[in-house]
Amino acid sequence: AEDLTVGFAIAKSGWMEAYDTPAATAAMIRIEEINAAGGLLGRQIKVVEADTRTDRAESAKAGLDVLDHGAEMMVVSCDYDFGAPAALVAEGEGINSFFLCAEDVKAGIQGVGPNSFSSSVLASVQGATMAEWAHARRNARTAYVLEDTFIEYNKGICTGFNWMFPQLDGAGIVGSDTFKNDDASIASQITRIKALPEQPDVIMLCSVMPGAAAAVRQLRAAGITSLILNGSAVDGSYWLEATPDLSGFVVPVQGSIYGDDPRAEVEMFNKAYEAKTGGRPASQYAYPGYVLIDLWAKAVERAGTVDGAAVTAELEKMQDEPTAFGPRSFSSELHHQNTALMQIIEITGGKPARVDEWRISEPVPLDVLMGR
Amino acid sequence: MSLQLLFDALALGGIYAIAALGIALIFGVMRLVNFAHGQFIACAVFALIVPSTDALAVLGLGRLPAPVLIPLILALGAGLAVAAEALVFRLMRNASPVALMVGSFALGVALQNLLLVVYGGRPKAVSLWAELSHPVQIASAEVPLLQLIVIVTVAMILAALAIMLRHTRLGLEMRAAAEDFTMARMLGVRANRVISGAFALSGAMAAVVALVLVAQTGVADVRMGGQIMLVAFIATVVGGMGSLSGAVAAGLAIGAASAFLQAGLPADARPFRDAFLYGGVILVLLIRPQGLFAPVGAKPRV
Amino acid sequence: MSKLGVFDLAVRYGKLTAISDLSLSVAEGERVFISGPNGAGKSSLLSAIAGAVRAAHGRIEMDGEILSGLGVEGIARRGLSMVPEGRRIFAGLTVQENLMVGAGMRRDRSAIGDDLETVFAAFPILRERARSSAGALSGGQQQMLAIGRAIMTNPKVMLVDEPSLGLAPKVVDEVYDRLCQLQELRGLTLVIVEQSSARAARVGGRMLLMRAGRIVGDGDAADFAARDLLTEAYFGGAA
Amino acid sequence: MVLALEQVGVAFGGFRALTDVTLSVAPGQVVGLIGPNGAGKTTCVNVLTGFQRPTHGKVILQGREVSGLAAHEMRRAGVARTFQAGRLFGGLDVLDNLACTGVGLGLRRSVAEHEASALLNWMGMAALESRAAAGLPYTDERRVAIARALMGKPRFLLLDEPAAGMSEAEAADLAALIGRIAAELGVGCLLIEHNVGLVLSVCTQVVVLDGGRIIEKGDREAILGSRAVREAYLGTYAEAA
Amino acid sequence: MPSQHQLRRRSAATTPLLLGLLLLTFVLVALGLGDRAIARMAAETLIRVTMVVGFWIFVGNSGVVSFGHAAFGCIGAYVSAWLTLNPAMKAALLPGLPEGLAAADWPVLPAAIAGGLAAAVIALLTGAAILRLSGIAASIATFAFLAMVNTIWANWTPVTGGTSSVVGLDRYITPWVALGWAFAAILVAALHAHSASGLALRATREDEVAAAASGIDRYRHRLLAYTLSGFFCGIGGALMGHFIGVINPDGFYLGLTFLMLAMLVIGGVGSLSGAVVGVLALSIAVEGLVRLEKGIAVGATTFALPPGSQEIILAVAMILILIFRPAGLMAGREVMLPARWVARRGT
Ligand SMILES: Nc1ncnc2c1ncn2[C@@H]1O[C@H](COP(=O)(O)OP(=O)(O)OP(=O)(O)O)[C@@H](O)[C@H]1O
Ligand SMILES: Nc1ncnc2c1ncn2[C@@H]1O[C@H](COP(=O)(O)OP(=O)(O)OP(=O)(O)O)[C@@H](O)[C@H]1O
Ligand SMILES: CC(C)C[C@H](N)C(=O)O
Ligand SMILES: [Mg+2]
Ligand SMILES: [Mg+2]
Repeated sequence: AEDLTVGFAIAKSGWMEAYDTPAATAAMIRIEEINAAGGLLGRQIKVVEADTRTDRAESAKAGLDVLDHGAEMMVVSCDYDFGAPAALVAEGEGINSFFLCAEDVKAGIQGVGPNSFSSSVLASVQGATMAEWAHARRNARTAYVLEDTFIEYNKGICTGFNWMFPQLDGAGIVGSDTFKNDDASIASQITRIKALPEQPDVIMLCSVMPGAAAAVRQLRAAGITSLILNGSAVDGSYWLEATPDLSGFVVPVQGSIYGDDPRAEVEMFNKAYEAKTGGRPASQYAYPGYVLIDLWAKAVERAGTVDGAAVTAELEKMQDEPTAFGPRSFSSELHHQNTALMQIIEITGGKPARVDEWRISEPVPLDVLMGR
Repeated sequence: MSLQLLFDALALGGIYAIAALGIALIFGVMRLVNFAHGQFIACAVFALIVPSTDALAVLGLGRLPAPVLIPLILALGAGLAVAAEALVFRLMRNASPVALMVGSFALGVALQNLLLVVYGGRPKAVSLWAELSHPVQIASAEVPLLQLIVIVTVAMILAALAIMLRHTRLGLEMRAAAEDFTMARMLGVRANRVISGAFALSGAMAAVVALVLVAQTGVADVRMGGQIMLVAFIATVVGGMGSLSGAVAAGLAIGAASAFLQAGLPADARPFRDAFLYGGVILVLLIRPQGLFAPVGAKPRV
Repeated sequence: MSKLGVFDLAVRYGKLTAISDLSLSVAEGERVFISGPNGAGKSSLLSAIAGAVRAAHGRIEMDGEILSGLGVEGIARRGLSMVPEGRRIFAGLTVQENLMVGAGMRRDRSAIGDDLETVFAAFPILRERARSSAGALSGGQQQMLAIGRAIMTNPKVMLVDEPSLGLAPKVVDEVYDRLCQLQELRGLTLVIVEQSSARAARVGGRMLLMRAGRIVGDGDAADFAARDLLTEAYFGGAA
Repeated sequence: MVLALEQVGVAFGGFRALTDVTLSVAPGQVVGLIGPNGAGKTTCVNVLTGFQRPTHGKVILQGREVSGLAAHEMRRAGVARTFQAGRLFGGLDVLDNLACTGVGLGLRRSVAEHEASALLNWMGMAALESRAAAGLPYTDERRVAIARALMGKPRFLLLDEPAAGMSEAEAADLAALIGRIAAELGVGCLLIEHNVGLVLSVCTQVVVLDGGRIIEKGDREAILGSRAVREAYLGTYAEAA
Repeated sequence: MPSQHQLRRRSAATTPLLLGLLLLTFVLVALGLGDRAIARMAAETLIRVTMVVGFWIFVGNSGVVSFGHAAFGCIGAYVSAWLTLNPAMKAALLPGLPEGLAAADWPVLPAAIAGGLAAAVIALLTGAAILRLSGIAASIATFAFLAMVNTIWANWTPVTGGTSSVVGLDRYITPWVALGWAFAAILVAALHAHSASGLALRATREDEVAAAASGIDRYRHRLLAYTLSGFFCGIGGALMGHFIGVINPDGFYLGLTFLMLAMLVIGGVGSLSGAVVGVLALSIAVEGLVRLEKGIAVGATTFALPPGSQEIILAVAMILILIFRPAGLMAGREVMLPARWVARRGT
């Protein structure tokens, strides 16, 4: 049969490239697996690519470009802002679109339309996971929230944390502050923390690189020893040099890249990734790429077609659908994970390691996600 | 608390001041607003690590001991700036200030993309002089050692430059060439050499900023330096065109204002910090259009 | 051998020819006035000699050495100094700093102080305003500064473009007195663009008449003033 | 109905550029303003045209105090000037240079151009109409600057060294022009010049400034006869004259 | 017989028509190639023409460099989005919108015009303060204005959506719509340049002091041009929003500011034609390089530039243009019919 075309409208240059390439590589791994096993609906999957150059206008053009090359499903950038223009093009054609790893609730029905999905885990879930886990396992009762206003993802983490933490027994947020990712110094923010009568048990840092690494270094340099929490965005050991011998830093991830994930499939994937690229994944952001192809392919098999609406209907039927990185669910209200089993990675003495896993006790409600 | 805040303000202001000096030096000599200055900073930062697009950064030059590393990076910054002058700006001598500015911007874009190609888009971690991050106690304040060093370094650089410009031959020639290039040459000033000198100094200032930034934040990112460059540019104008000490003072003032706003604004208004800051800039300009520290007679007489 | 030689010079601005086929020789220690109507090319000639304007054609020599290729500063460093049209003082520098810019290339450091005295003696107002910004000086004061600045380079040849422009008559007297004095003292070669033939005659020297980019008259200044050659030069003989 | 300075003083920081200066110009009159370099002549013009606020004293126009008006408002009130440097709008042609003043005074562009054309004709410069202002020879530049100042029939015209750099013959032409402006247009002129011959030939009244103060006022004879003026200003000119 | 000056004025009147023809040809060629990507590029280019011509109205005539015009684009884009977005969506994404805006469900054309008008009003209000300054101080003030708008837009989440994008704008911009607006901008720019106010403004550009001595109230004329130029930048922003379908404060920040400046300077700030030619030249160059980066097939082999080289090549090309033509491609000249053509018609 004729090939089935999947279009990748992703960043192959500019700063998003660092996120998009690993996830796209992971997606390719799953595609190759499927092709090796005989393809999808008996058709081999063919991939066409276009570069968004980390630019919104180019993103829309990239979307059109892959459509012109016959794409029947579209994979778009890892971030909502840079993926949405392309995803909207797909939506206009009635085909499915998947964000590689966007974690803003708008990457789906709310911000694109009924046929758009993201297989990653919402930023708010990451924040809420940190809140509940730190409360339960580290006895955190006081928290300080430090929000980087750079991108919506950061705000999402803080939203989740701010929702969950105060609900917990005896826990309270003792202060909060904001900074900008490219601030040359966050000395004033640190001074404010140090002026607290008592150091907080945890500091919820809602930030991404490079600001997150800079903030951690400055916090520790100022002698603040509280446990620091963040979202998945800072997973990976590549940035740890910034604060030698860092300890007491925790992030939630979908799977561990450090070889210690209790699920064998995760390590199998890491090996496959290494075989394909010559190196292990640098962060957990490869995983959602693999998951999205996996889920979409299943839905296509079940629907027996690649037609957008039919596949969407199948995807929305998925409740705790097993994947290598934990179960995934979609509904007609949310095309994103508002709860997930997350691995907890802690950095101690400059070494990251999986220490625990956690699933929040209650999904983050839609109202909270939508900022209401 | 307030002493602590003073240190915060001085340290941030100090970084802006050195950056502003780098911008003002070239602006003074060539009427060029060098938008590539931010990329000079980024290049000086990336010079510390081995070129590679891997996620994990490997220190190259950055491993050298400080007494070797510092002069080397300063020289690199200076060399880059001098090369930029020779290859781009010297050929644009007759262009208008706007054209020069756009040219410098294009140069910045080229440099940034070159860094992207060579090092990849992912921010990298660079552990430089981690030991400077230890806090020291000064009266009621606990200040990271690095902050102190920044403050002292800025003070020293400024003093040295002020002396250089006011009291040395080269300083005088720089200021003369800044005003009327050909006339200065007609008086025997080796103008190209003077301009190269200004660029070298400016590039070295970019390198100083780079080292301070890396030591402070521990990261290297291709976009770093951009925001600092803009603040420095604003400081140059707010300080008073053509006044180097004005640029420095305004750099300090903007940094300090930013730190004080961050400390003083209510939580809800804090994300809007920069809006207040820039509103203040407009206000200052309206009150003193020629800049806070404009030299006497800077306002052209009729 | 002549101090300054110009051979077959042409200067063009785009399509406009400002000077063509101009040759000229000035002896060491000579005083030469150049006169002629507006746009005759007087300033262009001076600029071309100083290297500030590129010659389209021809050759300029000082002490037998070809100047083109030395660059503006190279020419200045060989002892040729210019007081340009429009003064071009450094408005942001102080008066004293303006004077010192030109002293930078001198070897005889010890004499700089004396020259500064000479300039201040010639133009006392400059001493008075030494520390204030040059941009605030009145037009005439700026003209004095420009001349003083040229003197500070201790030149062997000095080109002066309309020194009396904007100067009070009394100051013009002074300026010429000083220039002549210096010339005697140092054997300076002077080339001066001067519109007033009466003035040139009073000061004395050789006079060149320029019109339309060429030299159309060459003789003693006093003779020019006496005869009506000037009018002829201005109006092309039609008058 | 005059333009006048009353007891005007101007200080720059501690430096007093003008002290107690009182002078006036009437319509149709040509007043000369001479004095050594730095005497304060240009500063007087700046004060009269709103470019410089007096530290003391008043500027009076037609009996009304106008000390606080901005430069463009003074122009609209009928006080025009030229500059020591030409200051034409280099990128525009000559006609547009004049038209600029026309539109500055509130005319429509076509009306302004019409008037500009007529004025250039009156001054015998119609041929220059389409020339770019930047490439003009010096003399023409000065004359265009004067024409530009004459747009919209100002009541007063202040000329700052219009003859600088001109030859005797050209200066004589200029003198004739100034005479016509005063006589035919009824404009009151204030003429700053170092060309004393020119000043004495066209001015009915001459004011001599030195060090920011008026040291002499009067007609040709009074000026040439004054010892103070000779010592402060004229030098050999007095002998030559 | 008309004077040379009059003939030149008459030829100048043909400039907007010729530029319009140039753009029309551009659209016809782009559509004629039958490639959707090129058609989109054409539409985007024409939107930029609208913005850059608007930008030129102020910068070109006043000689004051503005860094603030991207902010007008931002305002135009958001106002149009507020007015046209489906109310249910607004209730969800922008809960802080005032009643009237939240309920608005306007058609696109009036909304775009409203966007332009809103930008013009903001330009008038902010210009009233900023334009008291001149030279580089004014430029910095416009930059500060841009930074303020960006900070406010990125953080006033209930109303602007913050750093996250506002999506779902009607994507109605075709090359023809964009052509219409681009031509409107050119026409208005030309009319303004020929008006009394335009002439007065150019006089202040040449010499502020002499302009004041000519009775010209610099402030008033600058403010008018600033407002007019704010309008077209606002329109351009609105069009951009309805072209991509997604808007975000960062899309109207430094990147756009420098893109507009670069287009203007490369084309030549000195003339309206320069503004138009600059946009066309840079847009076409970018498109060409992007295609080269993707690779073009020559026979059996494909040649492709390495990723990222597109930006570098473009930057180097810009520098070369500035070195060899410091006054831009048009160097201050306008495209116009030769004087003798209009002379024949005129007499
Ligand atoms: N930079 C320039 N660009 C274009 N044309 C110029 C330039 N400088 C001078 N010219 C033209 O060259 C010709 C000669 O000018 P130049 O200044 O040498 O004459 P001049 O004799 O010094 O006149 P003046 O008495 O007015 O000073 C004139 O027609 C003038 O317009
Ligand atoms: N803006 C200013 N700041 C400081 N001093 C000034 C300023 N403007 C003028 N002066 C001083 O005021 C005095 C008078 O200057 P002005 O220009 O009025 O003299 P002038 O009579 O026109 O001289 P000239 O004949 O040389 O043009 C001068 O000493 C000058 O240095
Ligand atoms: C760049 C990443 C941190 C992006 C993030 N996953 C997002 O949703 O924006
Ligand atoms: Mg001359
Ligand atoms: Mg004067």
